[in-house]
Amino acid sequence: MTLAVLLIVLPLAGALLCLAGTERTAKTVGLLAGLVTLGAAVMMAREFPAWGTADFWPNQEGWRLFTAFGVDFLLGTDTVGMILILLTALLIPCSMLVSFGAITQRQRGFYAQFLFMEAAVMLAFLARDVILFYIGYEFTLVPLFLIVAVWGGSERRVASIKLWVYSFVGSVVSLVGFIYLAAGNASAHGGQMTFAIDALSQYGASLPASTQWWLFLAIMGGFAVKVPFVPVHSWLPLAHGEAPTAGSVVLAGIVIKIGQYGALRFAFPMAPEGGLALAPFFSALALVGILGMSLVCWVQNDVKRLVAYSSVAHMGLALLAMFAFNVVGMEGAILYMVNHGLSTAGMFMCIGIMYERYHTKDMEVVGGLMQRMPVWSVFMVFFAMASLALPGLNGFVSEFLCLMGVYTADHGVKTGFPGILGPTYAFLAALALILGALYVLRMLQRFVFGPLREPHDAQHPPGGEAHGAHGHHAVAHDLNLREVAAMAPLAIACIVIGIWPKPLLDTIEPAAAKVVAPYVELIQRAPTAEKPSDGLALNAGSPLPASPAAAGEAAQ
Amino acid sequence: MHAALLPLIALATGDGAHAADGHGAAHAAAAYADVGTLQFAKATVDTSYGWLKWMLLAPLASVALCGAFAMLKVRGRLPALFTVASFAVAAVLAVTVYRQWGPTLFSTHAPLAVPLMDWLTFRWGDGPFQSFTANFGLYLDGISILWILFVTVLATLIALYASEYMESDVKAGYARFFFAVSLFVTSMLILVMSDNLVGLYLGWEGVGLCSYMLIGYYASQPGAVAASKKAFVMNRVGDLGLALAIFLIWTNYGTVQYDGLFQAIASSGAGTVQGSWSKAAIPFLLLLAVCGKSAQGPLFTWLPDAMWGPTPVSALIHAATMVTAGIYLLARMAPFYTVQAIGSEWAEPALLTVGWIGCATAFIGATIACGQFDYKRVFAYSTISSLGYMVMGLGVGTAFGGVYYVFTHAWFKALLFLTAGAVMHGMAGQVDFRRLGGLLRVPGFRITMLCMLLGCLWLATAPFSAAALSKDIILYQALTSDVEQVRWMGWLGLLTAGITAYYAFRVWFRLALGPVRIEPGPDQHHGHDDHDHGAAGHGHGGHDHGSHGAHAAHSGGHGHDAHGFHPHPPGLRINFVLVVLAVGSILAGLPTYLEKSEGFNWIQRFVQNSSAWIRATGGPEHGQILGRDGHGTLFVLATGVVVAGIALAWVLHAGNRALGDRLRDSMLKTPGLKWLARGSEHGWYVDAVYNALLGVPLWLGAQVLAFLDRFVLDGVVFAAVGRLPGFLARVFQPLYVGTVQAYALTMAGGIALIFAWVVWIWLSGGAS
Amino acid sequence: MNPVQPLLAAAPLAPAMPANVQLTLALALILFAIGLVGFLTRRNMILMFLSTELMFQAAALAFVAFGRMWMDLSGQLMVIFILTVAAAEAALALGLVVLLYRRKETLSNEAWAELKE
Amino acid sequence: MIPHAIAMLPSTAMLPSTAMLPSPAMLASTASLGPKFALIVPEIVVFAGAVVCAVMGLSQSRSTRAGVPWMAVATLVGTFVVMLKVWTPEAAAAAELPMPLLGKYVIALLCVVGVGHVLASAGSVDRAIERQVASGTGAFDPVRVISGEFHAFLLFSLCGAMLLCHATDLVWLFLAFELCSLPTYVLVAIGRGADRSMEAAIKYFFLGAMSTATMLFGFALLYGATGTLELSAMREAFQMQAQVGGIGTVAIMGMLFTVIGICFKLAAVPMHFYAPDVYEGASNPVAAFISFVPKVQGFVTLVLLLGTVGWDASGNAAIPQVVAAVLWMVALLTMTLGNIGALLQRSAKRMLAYSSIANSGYMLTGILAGPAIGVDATLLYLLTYGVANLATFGSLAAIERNGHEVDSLDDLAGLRVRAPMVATALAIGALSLTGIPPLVGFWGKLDLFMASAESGQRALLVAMALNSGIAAFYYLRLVAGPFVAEPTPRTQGVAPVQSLWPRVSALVFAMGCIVLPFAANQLKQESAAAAMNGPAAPPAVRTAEK
Repeated sequence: MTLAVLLIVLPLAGALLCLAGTERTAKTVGLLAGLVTLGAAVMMAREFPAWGTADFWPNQEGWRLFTAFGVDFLLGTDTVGMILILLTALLIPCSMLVSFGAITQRQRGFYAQFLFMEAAVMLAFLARDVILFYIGYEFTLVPLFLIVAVWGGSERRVASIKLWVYSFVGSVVSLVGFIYLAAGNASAHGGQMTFAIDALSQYGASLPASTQWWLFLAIMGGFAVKVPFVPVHSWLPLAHGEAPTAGSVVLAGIVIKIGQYGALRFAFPMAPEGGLALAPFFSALALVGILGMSLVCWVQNDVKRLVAYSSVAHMGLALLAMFAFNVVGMEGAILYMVNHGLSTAGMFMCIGIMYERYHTKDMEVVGGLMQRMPVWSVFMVFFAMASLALPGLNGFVSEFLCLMGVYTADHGVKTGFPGILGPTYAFLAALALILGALYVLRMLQRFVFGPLREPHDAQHPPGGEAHGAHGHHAVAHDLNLREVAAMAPLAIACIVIGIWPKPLLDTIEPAAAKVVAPYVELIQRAPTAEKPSDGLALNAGSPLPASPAAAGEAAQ
Repeated sequence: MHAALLPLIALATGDGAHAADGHGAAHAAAAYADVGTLQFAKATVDTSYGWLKWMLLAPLASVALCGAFAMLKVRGRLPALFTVASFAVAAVLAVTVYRQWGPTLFSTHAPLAVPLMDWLTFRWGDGPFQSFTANFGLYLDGISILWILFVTVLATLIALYASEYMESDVKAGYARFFFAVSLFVTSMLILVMSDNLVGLYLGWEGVGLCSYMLIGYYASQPGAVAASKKAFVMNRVGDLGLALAIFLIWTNYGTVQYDGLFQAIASSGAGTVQGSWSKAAIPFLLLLAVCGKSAQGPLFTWLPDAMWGPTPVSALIHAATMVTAGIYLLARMAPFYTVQAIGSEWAEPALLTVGWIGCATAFIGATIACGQFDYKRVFAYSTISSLGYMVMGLGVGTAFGGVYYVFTHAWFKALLFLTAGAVMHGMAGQVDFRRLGGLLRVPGFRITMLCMLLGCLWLATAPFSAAALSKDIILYQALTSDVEQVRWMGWLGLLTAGITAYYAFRVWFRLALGPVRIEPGPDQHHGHDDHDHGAAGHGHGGHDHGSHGAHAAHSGGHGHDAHGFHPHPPGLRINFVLVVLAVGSILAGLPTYLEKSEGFNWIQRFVQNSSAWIRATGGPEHGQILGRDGHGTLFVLATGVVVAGIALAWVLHAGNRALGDRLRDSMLKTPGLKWLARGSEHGWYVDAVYNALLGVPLWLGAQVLAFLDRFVLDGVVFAAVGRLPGFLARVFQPLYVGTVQAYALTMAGGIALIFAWVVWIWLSGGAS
Repeated sequence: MNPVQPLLAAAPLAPAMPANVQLTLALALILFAIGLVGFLTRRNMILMFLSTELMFQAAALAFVAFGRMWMDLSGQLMVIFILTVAAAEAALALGLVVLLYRRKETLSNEAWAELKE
Repeated sequence: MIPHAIAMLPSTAMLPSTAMLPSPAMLASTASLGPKFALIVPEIVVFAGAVVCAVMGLSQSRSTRAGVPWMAVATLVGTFVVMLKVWTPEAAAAAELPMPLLGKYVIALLCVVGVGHVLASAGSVDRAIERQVASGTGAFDPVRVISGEFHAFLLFSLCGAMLLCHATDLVWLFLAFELCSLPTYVLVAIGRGADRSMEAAIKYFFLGAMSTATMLFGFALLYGATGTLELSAMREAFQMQAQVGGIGTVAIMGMLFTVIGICFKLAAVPMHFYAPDVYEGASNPVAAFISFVPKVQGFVTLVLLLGTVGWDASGNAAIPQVVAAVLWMVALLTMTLGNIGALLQRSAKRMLAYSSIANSGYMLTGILAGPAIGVDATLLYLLTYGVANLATFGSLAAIERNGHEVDSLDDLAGLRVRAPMVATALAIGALSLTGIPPLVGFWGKLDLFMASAESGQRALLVAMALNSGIAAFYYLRLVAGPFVAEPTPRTQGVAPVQSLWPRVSALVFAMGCIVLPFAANQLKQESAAAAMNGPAAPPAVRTAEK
């Protein structure tokens, strides 16, 4: 067995071990399994020969279990997937570590669910076959549902059901698209049923535009639920609000990334003409998400809901950048997955740690925590700033690239970036810079700074049995070493990516270019090129000397 | 005396030296923004200056150490030590690079470029516009070197001051404070030294963050936190402008690196320049950024609130350095305010807008400052006003004037704030000058008050002061302009100078003269123990920490002497810094008087060897104001308004305070004038207007959206969709009656329906 | 696929269906209808069962008629099996009815309507 | 099957003057009995086993009576083994069955799942009286003991379903159909011995009789339209008719009556109304049985008849449009009404009854997709449904509340505390029914989706997807109840039943949901082979071989 298989098998084995062990050992076993998987992921990353290319590795033929269905058990991933695998492998142990204190009931199940989820996510990222991906993608729902439903807050019932139904319907809609595509492919190739991503992408791109329109709508529509896109986002705030800390971390850091990954890996390559035709529609939705949800964040008092809504806004920007159909935007969007995963996960960890001490997420009730938990405040402010896209931290790099991608996607000939978005979209999206500052700072203002406010009856949480066992605290203590250990890796990653994103950027560029390529070709092939959306052309016509760019290059 | 001055001023307005390029007095108004051929020296890449990275790394090391101290809750003065030391290292390095590269710069005009590390760089094609590069690299031309010189030196001094000032916080936020200050200096240095716009943006937002952290330093005070948020958000508005400007610059010129960018502008300016909206928008967006960072125009209201921060922060960030970043940006991006860069139809409006924004801000800031009773806020508004002057300087076409004023202003405003801080420090945070008086005679405060006098003189642009020398360049440039609008700016600026003199001395007269009056403050700005020097061993024997409670009682407003309040005068470090700054303020005027090289004085040469030096808009060497010799007239006028302002202040606030108070009372009672006093006191209600026009509607809109999202979209639409199956099920539910007959009936009915349908198919199929 | 269109031509009944066969078939249809209506209207379980028997016999009659039409014995053959099965069903039905009657002392099927939505 | 000689007798005279007559050669193609007998050996084994069970059940010896279920299990195992021996492709070809390998698949399926059914009912039949006998408070009474009959009828019903696959004519089809049906009525009646099961039985029986009559009337019309009872001859007649001028009205009416009659067995709209009541009234093991075996029965019948009516060996679906349209509408309504009906239920069994209706709807889409594409998907889905359904119902059968059957969903709250293994099995079964990958239900659904897509049934594909979404909601109750909800006072009395075997059955089949995907290829190949129409076709598997 090689690393790719190990990445799936190790967490599975860990989960079974957790279940087989006792309540006492569960957390240790879980953490160890998570760490071992992380080790395997790191080893795979070190062996990964495809860094900086758009190739897949290891293309390992696993068990030939489902060939009769046209499903190849082919495992392999490219740089994007590899990065996400690393992110997953990092976040899972961190989220477990942060739950040690919070989860006192049904620990075996809890840690096992995380490992089940990890296995499924790994499968999704490693799959080179649509159905194989779908297996992982869909299976994440079960542990996620249980995590929210069993260890969640007071409204966990509604939250978990919503999570379940929305995600299920969404993914089934995607599946319909895939199957339709595969069936068409099979009949076009003499009944050879296959779900191989490459084959389907090739076939999908050859379909008539109207068919592609529907295909894209189906596939992307399904993933849009997961991303989540306005208006199918409403499961997320609730799910985040009610999930236990680690659940929120994983949800924000990994699960919703699968949605974007799906868009990148499936929706975009499989129906390029559809994507192009639907880009205005989805872009408009993304803008509504960015601006509307930022505003909604502003008036939230439940801090977890706030961060959840901010996720919707952030992912909207990432998706918008994907619809810019250029390398810069696509790189930004890909990097956004990682960065949003890190910073939002960090914020959820902070909030969760706070919740563990106060059993409330209401900014009206608790606040000014800097005086009580200074170290915690440092992390909170740090992750908030990362999510605000403060330059020097990771969020900036991706947000900048995304905005730039959107900005330059105006069919200007100079950049070689055809596209249908352009400055208007970029300007509107960039308003999120201000709105983001508004809501994040309002959160910090109430929550971290200001006079200390603590709930009176923190000992009696409303959240039910999950937290009841040891709610007694005289004075909330600051972070302990374990909690710092859980968050520090994320913080370090935030800084490193912020300061030195070059390796990442270099390595995802070919993958991004590969996704974009069919769109570029399509737009350039179109005889009547679309006008820029706002009707204002850059002075593309004005002859520009080649020297400025040359001079720019020389200066480095 | 008048005659003796003339040459000095004439020389000081030496932007005109470039007038040889053929831009004489006869310029038509349209040529106001036309600079003819643009030329920039290419930067020299010299990696042997790699050690310059230590300028960034030294404060960064201090950031790391202070951060570690803060996290580990180390208590002690080590953070201050590291910070001061690291700043000193940076200052030494700044001086070193000036000494090493300065001669080359001044002789070859070539900026120094030092690539450090890759940051954001990628390419997706081989053509122009198919790559993007924004790396960590240094770009040192005149203005960067000037900026790093005064930033590092002032930062060192102010950190030293703060090490004493913040002593009472050793147990609380000392490390955090120095963490933020170190981070600030790092960011500021990145801002001014970066070789590209994205790097500048990094520093730009970095200083914004530090400003945020330091304004909100007293985090338990809701006001401080709100002020910090306001500062950040308003800065973000400006940042948005900068970000968009960067995109526009890249899409138009293909690079965001200064060197390549300036070359691209220069070469595009060679031919006929076509304007386009995307080029024309650049200067306006940049101006938006400037407005945010330098508290100009519509975005000025954050700066007064920023005074919630500790006073050294006000001095360093909100007076001397950070707020001048906007001026730096304007100077750095000065080429974008030319016809050559953005086309003839938009260049002049852009430049005029800059001028008017600056001029109006200077005036409004000054008028508000007149109505304040909090001396720190007076200085804050004076900063806004001074920054307005600087922006106006760039707007009217004298980058040298603007930059020179930045330089002089940095010294005397830092001095003013630090003296204010010393007073607050001694008076338990009392910031209302009506509750203090005669401090000149209070033991230990003499140096402070004398330094403040110097600062106020400089602020008032007393004749021969460094400030006057630099401000007069701006006024001269404006008043002798060919453009009528610009001349109006000049007149308004002159009026502002008079108002400035009035309010500066209003403060000093109230504080320093008159009967000794000391009401210790409620200490509200300073958390719990800013003044609590008992712990620091300043002879407060009995008080110690308990004094906090005692002072809390003072906030009731009476009985302030019941416990025998002793103002504690500043100590050695504070006084030392004050004196150094005072000396610096005086010396800042020296370049005007001292040797010139090739007709340029020391400061001028910095500007000359930078991207700010793009136009020879110095106006005529011997321009005319009101039909007379420009220099002489300006001197008379400027001196006149300053003296008038000081005199008015003397009458109302030193000679006959009762009169001043009566005047104010009567103004408040007169319906026609009431708004004047009130409006001035409340900053012309700009905040309230913003709140009403933007804040409240936006908040309401957000509430509506949240409602829609949660209760309409989720609660109605999706709930409806979600309930649809259940609803359908209920429709069919009555069919399940439970008896055999009923089921048989429904089955038979179903069969009948099927057959009916089949018949219908047949019939319709037959029909078609 | 649209299931409605296009539609295969509705061929007419076999044209040479002898008159006696037609009559017999009509009788079978009537029997079937009577059985169905009886099943729907009767409350007595035994009568209901008899109605289903009527429906069975209608089918049997149709088999006979068609067998005659085709001059094919397999129709008659089928009838024999139908009768057999009907007998088995009758046994089952009567057993059930007896069992039910013992429980509730009534033959009305409406006594058995506890299970419903 | 019709004796050769008799069939030949009148064929020379009195033919109608139309061109639509079966040629003597067709009628003569009837196979000789030998090969057919060779193939029904498995059924003979089942039948014999049933008889033995019936006799054993009346034994005085308690241990002998206790051996009845094991006898049934042994019978089914034996049948399976015998089937493997007997059903060689050559033998199947010799028997000239319409679908030569269908029987192999169906018998294997019924044997395996049947064992599960038997085990799931272990301990519940005759429980009260056996307890009395064991404790000495009651004496053995042959009238009161039903274990023998129960298992015998169970085996008879299975036998009928198996025999269906051998049908070459309508007589055989009818008899096997009834052999499968009639015992199930008895099972419902005796399985629980309560009023509710009586009521369920009466509903099931009367409505079943009515629908059987309907189907029979359809048979008569089919016979009338073709003049033969032989399926192969009938097919040729139809093909000829289609070439000449279209299939006649009588034939189409016959098909419709037949399909509607079969719909009852499938619990498909509009014949589905009985299902919730009957399942609720029947005991849990019986409900499991009647939610599965009649489906097999119905689908096998449907496949055979549709093959007769229009499908040809090359897999072209040529069933008359009207019939296709009716089936299309039935499929759509069945899955929709089934799923939405389940939403409102508080009774687990009623909910699963609606789920069973919905699943029939799904499977009908496979039928609609045609023989080459869809029938194998339907057959595969039957298997996946059978396994998951048994895991679910078996779990319900494996627990009791204060000695009574568990029915309400409320009783499942916190089941993981009371019976962790059963809770796990229940959850896995429900998730498999939901179609969560990689459980076996997912593969069944995937195959159906693929069949719909390949045959161009886009509307059905979308409807199926949306219905899966609705279904996901109510199946979730079977996961959330045991695993998320906390035990309530009501669930105090919930405990596993005394007998170990229902638990084992549930757990084994739940494991099957997990393990079977590992054999997905084989299952798919077997179902594809079983769906092959006509003796000559090689077992082609339309897959991508890499």
